[in-house]
Amino acid sequence: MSKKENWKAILEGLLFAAGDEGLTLKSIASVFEVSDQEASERINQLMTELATNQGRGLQIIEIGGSYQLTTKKELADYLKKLVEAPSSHSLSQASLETLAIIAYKQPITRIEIEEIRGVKTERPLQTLVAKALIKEVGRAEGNGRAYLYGTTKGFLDTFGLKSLKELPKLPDQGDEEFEQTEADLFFDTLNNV
Amino acid sequence: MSKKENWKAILEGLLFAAGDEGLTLKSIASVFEVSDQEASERINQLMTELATNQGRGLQIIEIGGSYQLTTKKELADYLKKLVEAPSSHSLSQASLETLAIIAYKQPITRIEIEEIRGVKTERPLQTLVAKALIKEVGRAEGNGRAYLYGTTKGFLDTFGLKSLKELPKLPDQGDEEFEQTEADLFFDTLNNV
Amino acid sequence: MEHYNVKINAFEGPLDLLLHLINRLEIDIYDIPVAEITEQYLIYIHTMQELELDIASEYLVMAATLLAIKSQMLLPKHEEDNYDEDIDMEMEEDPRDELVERLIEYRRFKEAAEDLKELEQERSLLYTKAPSDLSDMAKEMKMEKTQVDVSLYDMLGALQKLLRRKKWKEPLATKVARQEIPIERRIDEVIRTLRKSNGRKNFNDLFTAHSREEVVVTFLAVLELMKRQAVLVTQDNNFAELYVEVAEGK
Repeated sequence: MSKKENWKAILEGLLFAAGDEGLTLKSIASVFEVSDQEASERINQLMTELATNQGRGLQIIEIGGSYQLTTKKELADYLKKLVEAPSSHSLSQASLETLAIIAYKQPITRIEIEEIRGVKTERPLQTLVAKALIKEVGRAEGNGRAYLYGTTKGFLDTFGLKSLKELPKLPDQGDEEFEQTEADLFFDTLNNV
Repeated sequence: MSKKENWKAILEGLLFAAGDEGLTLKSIASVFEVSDQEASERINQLMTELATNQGRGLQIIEIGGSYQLTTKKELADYLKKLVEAPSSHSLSQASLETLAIIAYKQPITRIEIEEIRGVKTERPLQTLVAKALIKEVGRAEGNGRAYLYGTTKGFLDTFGLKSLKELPKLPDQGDEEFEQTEADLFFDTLNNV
Repeated sequence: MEHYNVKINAFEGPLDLLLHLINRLEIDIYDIPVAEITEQYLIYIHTMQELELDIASEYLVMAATLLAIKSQMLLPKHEEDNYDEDIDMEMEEDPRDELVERLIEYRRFKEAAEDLKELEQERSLLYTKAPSDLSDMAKEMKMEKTQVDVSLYDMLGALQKLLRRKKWKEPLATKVARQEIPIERRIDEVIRTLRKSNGRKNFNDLFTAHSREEVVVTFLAVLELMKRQAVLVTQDNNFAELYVEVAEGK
């Protein structure tokens, strides 16, 4: 096969072989001996083609800077018939809350997380580390030098995120906040009369 | 997706998810709710299409009555390049998986590791032994007297562990479930007060 | 006690419990009637105590906090100050402020956790495959003992990937999978299987199916057969193989 003409076929094969380990732009570029820029254009072109072609059951997703082939979500119903659900259960509420705080406030210490949740959080932290969703990313300044936690690439993979920038926007302080400010403004004005 | 119109996409997804296990005619027939004869015609049609389409890097092969998706032979050179391409880790995912299983389940035989991973594991074992992360620690009882593998001191050094006890505890789902039940019981009781 | 007809999941702590009460009582979070919410909160705590459940200390700390706020609210406002109205108006702190702030902050992350849960569910609809074994392709890989540049997290990550990968089940039991397998049917099958091999079979060999359900039902079937004394289970010594035999005359 020629690298030039059949790059789509080659790229498909590479992605297939890489499986859920995924392919980085760098490795794609190195196999094709092209620039990262060119590699990125190719993968994006194939990504679009697969996504729009109704006759194809596979798609490419980008996770934390690497690309992997997965089945399209419309196929889930058919696949469920043949494939057992993964053995690891989904996360408990405590773990999800802890993870949400870490995701949005990283790097963050255990104490800071506990202040927000209002409860001890050792267990969820252990679970999340063991599930490779978070890791220690350093030590806080100051006394105690507590561990700081941050999310991992496994976190991005579990939630299907390209990068942390793709996290859903953190809900506002509350809908009523606007009213509140308006009210404050009103009273401020009143006070200055 | 409709079973009738998009059967090719669905079949592709099924084959992909089946991986090395392959897909039997019976499974295909039952997912599509068609006869074995019809299932056979479909898989053969897709097989021919993939084989003749130069833009595709995958093919369907039949082994012992089951069908699997593999990369086309012509891609071998590129896959070789991929294997040799510098990866971000000095250990492949296969090696890391194998190492994790040994770390948590030692002493363990190759066969047992392969049962967990679902794939051949000779090569990762060789790599790990060569890198002095694991070693043979004895022989299993029973027929075959297979080698048992365990981690080395080098393993502890590499991961900055004082002892194996410092390995993060894997989440014990049993515990979490228990807590849940107790709490539910509490609130159920509360609801009936 | 009034109707707790909502099926409540376990609370994640005192803040979670308070949010629940605020929702249930349809209270404005910015203007919490402290007396009412404290009373409700204490009802929960007392019930927990009556049920002799371990109450995390955080719940008790919060109870104390609520009581403190309640009493502060009851105090007449700045009795003796020679007040400078403008400043006082603004400086005046509502004793509830800190709690409200914490509740709102906590609520944001509780909602964010919901978002994550949805993302997780969506992601779980996508199926992946294990990396292909390309080891034959590799030249003699650097087998020397080089410094390995991986972290514990890389290893845990690989393990989680392995665990997350969906397990292929074959042969499939499409629609049957969700159905319960009747024990009686399995009992007949076990007897038939035993008869086919001269009435005696290795216990493990009775478990031919892959699905957890079938394993459980088979196990229950054997237990039931033992109870009915339709089969004998024998073992030569500890840890030896178990054999299941059709009982004489059955």
